[in-house]
Amino acid sequence: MVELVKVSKVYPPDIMALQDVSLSVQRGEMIFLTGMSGAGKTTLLKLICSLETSDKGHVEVAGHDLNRIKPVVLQRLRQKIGVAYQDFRLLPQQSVYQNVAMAMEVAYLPPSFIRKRVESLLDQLGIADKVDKLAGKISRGEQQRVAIARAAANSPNLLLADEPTGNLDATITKRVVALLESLNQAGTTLIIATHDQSIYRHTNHRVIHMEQGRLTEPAVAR
Amino acid sequence: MVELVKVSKVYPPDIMALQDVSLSVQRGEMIFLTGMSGAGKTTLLKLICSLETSDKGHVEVAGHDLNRIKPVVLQRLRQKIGVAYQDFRLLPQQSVYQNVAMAMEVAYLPPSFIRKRVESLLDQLGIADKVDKLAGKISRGEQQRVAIARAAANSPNLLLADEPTGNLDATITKRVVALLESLNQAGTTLIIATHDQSIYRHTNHRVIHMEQGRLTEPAVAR
Amino acid sequence: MSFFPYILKQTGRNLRKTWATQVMTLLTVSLSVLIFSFFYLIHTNILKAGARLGDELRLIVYLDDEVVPAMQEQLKKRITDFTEVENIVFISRQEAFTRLGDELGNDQDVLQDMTPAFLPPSIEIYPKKNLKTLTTIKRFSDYLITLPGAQKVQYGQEWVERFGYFNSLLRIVVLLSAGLLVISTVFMVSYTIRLTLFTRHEELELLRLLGATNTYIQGPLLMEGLLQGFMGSGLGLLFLFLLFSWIQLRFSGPGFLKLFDFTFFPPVVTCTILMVGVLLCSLGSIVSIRKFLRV
Amino acid sequence: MSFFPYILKQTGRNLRKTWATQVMTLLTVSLSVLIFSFFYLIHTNILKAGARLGDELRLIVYLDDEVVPAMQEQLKKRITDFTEVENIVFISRQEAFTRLGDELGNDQDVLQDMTPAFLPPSIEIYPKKNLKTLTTIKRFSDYLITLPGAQKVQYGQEWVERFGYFNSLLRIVVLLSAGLLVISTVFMVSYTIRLTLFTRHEELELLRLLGATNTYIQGPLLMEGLLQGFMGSGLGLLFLFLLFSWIQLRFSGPGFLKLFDFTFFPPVVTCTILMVGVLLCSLGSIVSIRKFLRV
Ligand SMILES: Nc1ncnc2c1ncn2[C@@H]1O[C@H](COP(=O)(O)OP(=O)(O)OP(=O)(O)O)[C@@H](O)[C@H]1O
Ligand SMILES: Nc1ncnc2c1ncn2[C@@H]1O[C@H](COP(=O)(O)OP(=O)(O)OP(=O)(O)O)[C@@H](O)[C@H]1O
Ligand SMILES: [Mg+2]
Ligand SMILES: [Mg+2]
Repeated sequence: MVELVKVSKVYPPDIMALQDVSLSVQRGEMIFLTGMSGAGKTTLLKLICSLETSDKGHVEVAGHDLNRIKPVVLQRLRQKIGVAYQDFRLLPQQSVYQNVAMAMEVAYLPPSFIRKRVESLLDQLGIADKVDKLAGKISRGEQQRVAIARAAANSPNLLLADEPTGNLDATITKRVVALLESLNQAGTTLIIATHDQSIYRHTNHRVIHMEQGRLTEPAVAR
Repeated sequence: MVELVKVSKVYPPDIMALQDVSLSVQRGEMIFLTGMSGAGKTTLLKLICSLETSDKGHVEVAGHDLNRIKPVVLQRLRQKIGVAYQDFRLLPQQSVYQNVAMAMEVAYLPPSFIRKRVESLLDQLGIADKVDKLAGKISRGEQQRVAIARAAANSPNLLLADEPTGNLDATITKRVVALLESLNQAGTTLIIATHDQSIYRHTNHRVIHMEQGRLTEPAVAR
Repeated sequence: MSFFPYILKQTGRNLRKTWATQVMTLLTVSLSVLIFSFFYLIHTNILKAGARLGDELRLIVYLDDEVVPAMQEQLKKRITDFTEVENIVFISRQEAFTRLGDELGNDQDVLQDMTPAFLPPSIEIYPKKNLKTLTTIKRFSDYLITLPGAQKVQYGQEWVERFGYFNSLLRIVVLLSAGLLVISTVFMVSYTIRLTLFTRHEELELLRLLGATNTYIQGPLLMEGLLQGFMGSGLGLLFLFLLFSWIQLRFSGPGFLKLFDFTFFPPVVTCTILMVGVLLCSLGSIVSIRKFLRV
Repeated sequence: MSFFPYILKQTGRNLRKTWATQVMTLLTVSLSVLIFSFFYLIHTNILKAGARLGDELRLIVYLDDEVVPAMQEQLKKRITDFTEVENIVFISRQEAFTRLGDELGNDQDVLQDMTPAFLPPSIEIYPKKNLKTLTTIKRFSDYLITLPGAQKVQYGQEWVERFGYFNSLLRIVVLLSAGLLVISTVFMVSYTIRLTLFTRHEELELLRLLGATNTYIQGPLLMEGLLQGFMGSGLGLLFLFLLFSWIQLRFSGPGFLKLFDFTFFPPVVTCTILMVGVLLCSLGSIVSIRKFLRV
């Protein structure tokens, strides 16, 4: 699903965010990305969803070389990559419903289907009662769950979650992990960047550690 | 330092964020505020720094009744309350230095003093190399540390930290806790809202638990 | 679900969400259209008035002697050699005398002892409408004085000159202000649209990240631009019409109407202004949108 | 550290940070000032020109008979009974005859056989400058015809009327457009400032939360408003002056200058416009700032 070969990323003028990163994620895998703050986790995820472009190396997602992808193809591809951004990127002036529904509306899904899907997701994450609130007027942890719901909404083939439980307590963290696991069961490939040891300590999924822009553990299959 | 007596807060139209909360925090105390996402932790902190006003009850900070405080007095008071907001509230277009320095500039402190203080704080938090970067162009965890640095900058009498380690790994979390402890040693009263059990599990400070807008553990002194 | 209802739904939602900015933009557009079309209206009316005034312009060539009919043809030819004219009238001594009598009215008796002989015969020349500028009239007059027997050429120099200068000054004013206003209109509209987009920067960015197609993103914005242009121009023109009606009502003294047959734009021009407004706004949208579409 | 250096530092920093918006605001302000002052300049110059043209206005009363010096005083009194006038000149038959001869120039010989008797004597009246409107002149003329021995009153009715209508139409145009433009200036300036503040909403909010005093927050913004107003107005006036110089250079034919002594504002007016610009911008800032100061 995701192939990175000797990828480097420099933020001008001189910040080496990634150095010779090679990583291969199989379809249907679920991997955890860990590492100190500033190690380059977010940058790696940004490259995969082509929010940033690499300076060196080869990035391939679902068979597409992201350095040479056509805009129209990229748009299609993005519809099938769900991303829960570390800073959420919600629209504070729009309702929770609208925020989640957006991800499906851009794919022209039928409204009735969207309604059902949004409600089911919010219910699983325990914020069904906030469906009509403005996204800017709910607690931070609730916003984080909205971001996760949006990422999962369009049944993506690949889901990138950047620190998905940073503002969540233990109980809700479990619900989020359960949701992600169930998506994985249904075939979604997952890459989760996290500091929260509780969600990856006892996992049997692959855990990758980053340090100063490099992968320190060899990327072994589970 | 902080006195809450039967405080209630309703967000229109019908969200009971706080119900009859009574809490007394002594000068020099350090307390942890825990609870599920949406329990009302942030709302409680917002009342204390008068970002929101209570609908019922009495809120007193450093001897001032916040429902009847004069603007000029409130401005003075706020200069001595440091707040690390859950959503950081950094200015992304300004440098890290500028973001931290702001808290001291509003108190008209001399520039040379400000420079030293900012550098020492950023150093303690491990982001000294980011001092001239724009706050919007650093990693999320680095931003969080900038927010903490700004809250601590003006040597506040009262420091409110809302989920200060949500985007930080274990190592840096320890540095942050160390900083907060040292501030507490120097006499700052601290209220820390957090989900991170690792920072309050083994503490001998007071831990307060919230549930659906109520305090569930009686607020006992340590 | 098909594409079109989405666009409409999205547009409606946007308009509702950002109605304050929308109203602002609308007002800006209509104000700009109002100002521009106001000047344009004045300009067209002045052109018309100028044409009317010019109708009454005539040059009089005073002659030494009566022109015999045979000569008339030759003089006519020499005059039309220089330029086409509307009409040429020969006035004999007798005719001039009668006319003076008519002009004096009750004072006619002062002419009692006179013979027509003391008044010189003349040729009155009514120039074509294209002969309007002062310099051409002057040159024409210089030419006429060279006609055989011409004593003097007269055409109300002072007043014609004055009116001509006045007219051309006014035209400069109108043109300059129209220029200024077109610049400011385009500037303001694109500025406003850019600012509107700027406030919705996050939304557009997010749509891009969610994989929205260009049409999905551009469609509603373009619709908005179209609507803004249409309603803004419409409102502007409506205001102008109200202003126009008010002026007409307020200043339609008989003398005024005589000089100025103050009329509104014909429907074609109205439609053109409307279309240009729509086009400008759409163009402004498109140009500004393009900046956000680097995928 | 003291208060003032902070304000200056902060202002400088803001200007550098948001220079794109600043330039936009500056251009808007200067464009508005330019447009307004342009019309104002035209307006003042037209008023002046009107005054000049009026200088040459005279009413001629044709009389039955020569006025004996004794009568002159009485007639003068009756005329000035109606209104103050600039000057009154009595023209006898002989004078009228001489004048006609002068006017005919080379054609003087046509008068050879004539006696001055056929020309009526007349009184020429040069009205005061305040007697400018058509209606007052008409009423004056109606009064003059009732003078003993008055045959006819003449004042170039047709042209005076035309010029009068033209003049008043022009004045309406200028006034209306000035009105429109003042509205749009105020609207645009306040709109721009509000948008500028809107984009800096977060910063202002944060300063409030950090306990910044009102002066700390308002100071730099006010300074900005002042600077914007000053530089914007200055630029606008500079542009106007360049435009003015261009017009003067381009259209300063002798006839033009004769009619229109096209002059720039005196320094006092320039300063006033500058001050008003500064004031408007500062006011706009203050009003908009107030919204963010609910602590
Ligand atoms: N937009 C940017 N411009 C310049 N430098 C950046 C930008 N974003 C991140 N960086 C820098 O790149 C490095 C890696 O950042 P990244 O966001 O990938 O870290 P991270 O592992 O996600 O950290 P965190 O856990 O704090 O989110 C950091 O040093 C950061 O300061
Ligand atoms: N501005 C607001 N307007 C309306 N409701 C709000 C607003 N802010 C918070 N709420 C609601 O008030 C309740 C308490 O919110 P609060 O932010 O205090 O929770 P919290 O304990 O900080 O949660 P978290 O751990 O997720 O940050 C929640 O139900 C939330 O949806
Ligand atoms: Mg990150
Ligand atoms: Mg909170």
